[in-house]
Amino acid sequence: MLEPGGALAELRVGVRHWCEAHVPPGWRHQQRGADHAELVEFLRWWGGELRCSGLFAPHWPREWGGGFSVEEQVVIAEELARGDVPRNALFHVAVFNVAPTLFHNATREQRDRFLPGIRDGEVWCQGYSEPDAGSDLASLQTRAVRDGDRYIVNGQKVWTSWAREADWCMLLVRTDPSEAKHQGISCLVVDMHSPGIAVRPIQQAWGPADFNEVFFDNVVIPVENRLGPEHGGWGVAQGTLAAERAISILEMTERLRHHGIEGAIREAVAWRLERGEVALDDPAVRELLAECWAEVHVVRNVLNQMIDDIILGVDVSGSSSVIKVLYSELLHRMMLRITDLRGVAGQIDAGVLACAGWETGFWMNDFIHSFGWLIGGGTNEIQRNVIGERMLGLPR
Amino acid sequence: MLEPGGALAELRVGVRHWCEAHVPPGWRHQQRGADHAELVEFLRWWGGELRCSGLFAPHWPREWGGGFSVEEQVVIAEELARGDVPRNALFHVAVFNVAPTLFHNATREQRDRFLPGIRDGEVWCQGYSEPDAGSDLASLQTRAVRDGDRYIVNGQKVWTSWAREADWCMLLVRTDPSEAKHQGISCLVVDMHSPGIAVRPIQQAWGPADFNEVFFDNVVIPVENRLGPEHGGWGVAQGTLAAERAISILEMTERLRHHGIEGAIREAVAWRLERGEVALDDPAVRELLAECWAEVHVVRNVLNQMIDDIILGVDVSGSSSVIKVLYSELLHRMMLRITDLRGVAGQIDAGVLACAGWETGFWMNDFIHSFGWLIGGGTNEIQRNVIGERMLGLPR
Amino acid sequence: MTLSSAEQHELRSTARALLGRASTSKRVREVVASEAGFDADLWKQMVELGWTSIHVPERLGGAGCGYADLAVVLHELGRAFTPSPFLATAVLATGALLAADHDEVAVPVLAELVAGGSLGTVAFASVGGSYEPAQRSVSWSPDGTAVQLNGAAGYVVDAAASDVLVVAARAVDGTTAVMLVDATSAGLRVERMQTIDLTQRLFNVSFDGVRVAAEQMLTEPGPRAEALLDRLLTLGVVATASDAAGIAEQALESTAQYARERIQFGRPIGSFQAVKHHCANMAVAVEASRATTKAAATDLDGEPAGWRTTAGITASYVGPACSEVCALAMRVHAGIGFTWEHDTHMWMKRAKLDEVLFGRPAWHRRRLADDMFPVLAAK
Amino acid sequence: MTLSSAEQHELRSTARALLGRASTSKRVREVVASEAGFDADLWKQMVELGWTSIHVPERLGGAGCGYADLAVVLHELGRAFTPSPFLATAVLATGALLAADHDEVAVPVLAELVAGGSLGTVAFASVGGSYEPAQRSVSWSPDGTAVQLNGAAGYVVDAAASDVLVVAARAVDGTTAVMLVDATSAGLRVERMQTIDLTQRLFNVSFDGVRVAAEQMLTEPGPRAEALLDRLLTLGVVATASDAAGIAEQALESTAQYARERIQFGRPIGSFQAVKHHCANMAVAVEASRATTKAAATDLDGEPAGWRTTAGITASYVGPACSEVCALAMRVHAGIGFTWEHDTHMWMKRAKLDEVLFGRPAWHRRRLADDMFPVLAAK
Repeated sequence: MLEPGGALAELRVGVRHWCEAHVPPGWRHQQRGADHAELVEFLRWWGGELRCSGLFAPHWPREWGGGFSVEEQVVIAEELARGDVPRNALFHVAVFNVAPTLFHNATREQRDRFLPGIRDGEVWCQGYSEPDAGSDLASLQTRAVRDGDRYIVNGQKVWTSWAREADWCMLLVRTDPSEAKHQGISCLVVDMHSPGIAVRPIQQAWGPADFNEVFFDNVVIPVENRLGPEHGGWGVAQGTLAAERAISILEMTERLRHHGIEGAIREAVAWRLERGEVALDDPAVRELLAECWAEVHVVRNVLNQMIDDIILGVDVSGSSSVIKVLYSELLHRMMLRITDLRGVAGQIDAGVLACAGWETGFWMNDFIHSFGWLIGGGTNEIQRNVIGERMLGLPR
Repeated sequence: MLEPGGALAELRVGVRHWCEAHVPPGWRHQQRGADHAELVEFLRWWGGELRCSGLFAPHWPREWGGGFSVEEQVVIAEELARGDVPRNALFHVAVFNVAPTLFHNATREQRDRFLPGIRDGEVWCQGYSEPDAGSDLASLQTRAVRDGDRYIVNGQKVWTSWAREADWCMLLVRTDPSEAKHQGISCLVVDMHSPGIAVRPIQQAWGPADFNEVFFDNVVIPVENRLGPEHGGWGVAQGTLAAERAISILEMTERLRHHGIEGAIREAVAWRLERGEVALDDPAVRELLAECWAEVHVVRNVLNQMIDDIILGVDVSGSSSVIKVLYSELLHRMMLRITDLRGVAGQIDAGVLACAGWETGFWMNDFIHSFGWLIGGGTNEIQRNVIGERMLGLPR
Repeated sequence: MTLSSAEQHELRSTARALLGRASTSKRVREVVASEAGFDADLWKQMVELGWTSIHVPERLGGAGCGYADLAVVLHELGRAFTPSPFLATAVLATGALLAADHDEVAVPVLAELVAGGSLGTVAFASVGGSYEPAQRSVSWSPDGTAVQLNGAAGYVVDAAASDVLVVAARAVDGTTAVMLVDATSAGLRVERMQTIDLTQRLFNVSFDGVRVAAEQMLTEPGPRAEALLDRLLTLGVVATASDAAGIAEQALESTAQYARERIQFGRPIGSFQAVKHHCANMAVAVEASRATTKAAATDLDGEPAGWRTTAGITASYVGPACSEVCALAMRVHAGIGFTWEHDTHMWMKRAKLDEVLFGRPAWHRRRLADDMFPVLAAK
Repeated sequence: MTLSSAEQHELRSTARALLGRASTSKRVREVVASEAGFDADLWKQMVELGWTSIHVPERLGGAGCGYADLAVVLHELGRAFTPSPFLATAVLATGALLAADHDEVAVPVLAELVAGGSLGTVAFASVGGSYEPAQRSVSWSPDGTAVQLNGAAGYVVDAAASDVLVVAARAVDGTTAVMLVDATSAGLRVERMQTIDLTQRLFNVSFDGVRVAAEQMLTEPGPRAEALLDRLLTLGVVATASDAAGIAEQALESTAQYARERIQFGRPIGSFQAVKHHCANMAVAVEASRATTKAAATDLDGEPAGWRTTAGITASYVGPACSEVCALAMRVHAGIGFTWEHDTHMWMKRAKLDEVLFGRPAWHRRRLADDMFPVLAAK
């Protein structure tokens, strides 16, 4: 069990040793082409491994089993990426999105009710987007009508990751349709085993089917499951904090470095161009790969700056959109360029590997997957509006 | 004197011979670094050469000394580009913008009054943009007040090419400020020697000072100098026709091919990269230059399609924005990439050559010059609006 | 005689109507899951409409039109992302036989292909997907009065469905030969290479001492055989470019429609300049791709001298431009475009395969440089 | 001891205030037209404020801070596109002397430079602008107890204003030497290379049998001399990147302000998404360039092992990104930005020179590949 508060160098060695001992060799190979059930089973098992290590939720407060400082979280993220761990995808929403919301917007009772479950391996999903409320999330129409000490919920959510596996859902609903659109929203915790919930999987363009549509038909939710004030759910939903987001992208950036671009450089020793040249010996290929490698460091530099600011207590909320655009566009461009470099050989189906990041070495698939990052979490078009309006003071 | 109506192949040979006999060898070298007065003198001389050849205004009607078919105009444009003629920059507005407006929107008397002058070497300028009416041209404020059989004009124009040299100006003014902005505009022909006109040159970012601000202080213009109906000037100003625009861009595209990209390929035999490699031998450089060369052909293909459509009588007005965006963005990207290829050697001032196109071989300067094409004639942002709204039916 | 523009227009309308009925998204998804991988009924109709013989001379039973006309069909097949043996049979195999010097072997097979009696393809990429002569990985050697083939070719379109294969092979001394091989020949094995694009099927074809009669050669081994393969490569490039231009055109239309209809923030998203400009950029790329593939197909009906250049220009621009159109379609469709149910990914995947099937754009640029720079630098 | 962030903030404020007064657009345009090409009064104030000695150890009369602090000044000089001998004297020449092994030659000159008593520069590019050792075009050979220099160096910053030059030369056997040369030495000639950027001056420096005393060597010829030049190249890259980041930051702020104020179609143009997104893209590039130059300058205060990599990463990204920021500034400013009177072109031209002065990004990528790929491929 790794503990916070020691020397950073020791923590680094500790995480490194833990990875060496626990990351199953060959997991990338074994999980390639796995179906949804196999994927879920593997992610459950892997989440369990992480829970035993102290690395499941290092950013949580000490009393909840975390307590690692931001510097320590950086070291952990670096070493997990370096150690090529599977992504903790099944529990990501619970650990990185729900828990921070609970820490900041829930009552003590709510925390005591929900956090132990997360710590013990309950799966959460997030019911935010709707078919007609995507980029314009605040126009959501799923309705919760107050009926004494409970809400009756009707409506539909979409793009809900892991809804089939989820025990709980953090749900945004409209409680007051008469208010301006950001005002009449509340945030509820829904037991996914409640009657009236139907889940339909959506297969993604790149293969996996971890997205879902979720239908709510007179679902009953006790009022005590509301997070934050009634009609005050919009602020609650902005829960994920800059620090967690920065660490999260940092881990992805380090994965992109170790297994993405450096993986490509290692593989390119064996790739041949049309005239039989070793790809890695070709000047144009060298320029391309070196440029990508340099740009991963650029993203990391921006993250370092954000983390320095977080440690100093500077507000970095403006940088969240910047890092999202920067990382996602680099990821996308890199996947495209390496796919193109592979030519027709890169068009052969190598089998989807859904429990890694965007660095599965199946570049064409990673390229399609990368659109998820251009689009999800607020399209880059919306992010650019945010940058223009909030950072640069441009009029709406 | 070249005449229309013969075989295309003979016309091609004729133009080629004419170029060989009349284009002064070494004009690029001699005119490099020329000041404004030298430039104007050279362009006046060159315009005279063209006037004697029948190549000054091949697209005009036969009765006015033109009469070349669209196919013949293509051959002429190709051969002029191939023959490396100086650009007929000083007379371009008169020949390509004013004359078509006169043919389509002027009375017989007005044509008889103004066209002979153009044919004899009078210079025209175009008073359209204003400091507060650039992209939003229709918001122009220069005011013409009707006073019997004359207008009294007050206001200011900007980005007016060759205003200092101009004998005449085709001017857009507001005659009815009470109307919606596109409605109250009239188009007047102004004698640039009239009292009350002041011209101040504006130097461009890339060097030359052929732009001007023009100030009108109670300038008197006879009513018979109005083109088209009173308050009906907006339609008149859209005078340049798709065919002339297509031929004009075709000539520039051919120049870009012969003297731009093919010039770069010829020069790159002598360029050395950092390790002493001949640039043209380097795989990355070869890919880059071949890509540019291919793309010039792509622009040409689109032009050929437009010209086929024009000959068939198909409306190509939608394609004007497409070709403008395509050509200007290619030009810009090509100039940038070759500038970058030249490294620090490309940052040395080689002397501005203002009477060529964007293919002076002084890449860094051509790069800066190329912004003029991204911006002028309606910024590419405005062009993309037009494409979205008019071609694709997207809402405003 | 190529078709007049009115006739081309009619061909296009016919094709669009047929494929609009018979190659819907739903149908394509069924067909790609089937064993055959294409719709035999639809193929029959295509043959009956004469699409397979548009470019075949009248003396050989064709319509005697040109590649410019054939490209109209290819464009429409791209629009509907139709799985069909058209590329392999009508463009590649038929193209090889039309370019053959030895009529006695070519003509009977050609008649079969044109009539829909059999399917064909061409195996001329190396196992690594290269079209460079030196990389060819099928070898031929004399074996009595016949020749023997050994080795393998990669990325062969629709090989499993083909009755005949045109095979490019290389002798020990480097001499290239192109010959017609029966798909049932002993020692010939066909193995699926599963691609991301579900609508086109590629195969590895291996030759283990396959015996082919010497008279099955389509032309004399050596430079004429190389010229024939060069021509085939250009055909492949122009065909996939036409297909990609069709995909891109359809992606543009669908995306513009979505942008007109999809409401966010109380307005159609197409009224937002970011979306509008994505669509405008798509329109520019589509116009340029259409004009370029049309010019390229027209070149194929002209002098052979310029074909390599045509291939280079087309491959350098069209594939990347059409893929970028599909990428913009994905951005504009956002969430919905990221689902398997929507067609956006089908467009994208087919366009990406089209882009590289007959050589990477980067490789074509290098070829273009090799061919043209000595000429241009000397001007 | 590098400065605390509060101290850095103060240094930045002081610099911005001074340059805001003394390096206005109007003043810069006057100064670049003057013979000196920089403002001697301003330079004096810069020296008095201690900017030239920020990174010089206290034992040598400096402040004993680091390159991370010096980069603050460079960033501000970029913002104001100030013409000044800072890059040549305080970064390059001082950097060379600080890295010298032979204190007896370096220290007295260093004291002069730091105190503003003289100006210096480094001549280490080939006449063609290459920093590759094999391309060096100044040769050295023993000449009694002295050495003799022949040949020329290109693209030497501020050579005409310099009193001393650090010169890199190559012996017939390839051995590199780095030595201090008096600008008044017989046989040394300085010739202006007129750049498009008006704010920085470059020169060709030729050596016609210039004699230099052997003790003027800054270090032993050979690997140590090469290491010193490698260090200088990294200094140059990081300094020009800091300058470019400053330009880009200023271009972003000015452009955003223009977009807030300029009205077209009845609205500030910044409310149009096309303009807003241009500005947002500028902001992303500025953040990334700032973070990267800061990281690079901090690296310079650490272990030398990583400097080449630092140079590669910085040069690969920052120059092109900042030039693109200036290009977007030009697009948003449109007509007004295309005039000589407006500063947009001044930003662009200086950023473009910064981008390539110490090697093309493409060359740095190749160096990075040469250094790193063997290591990475073996991991």
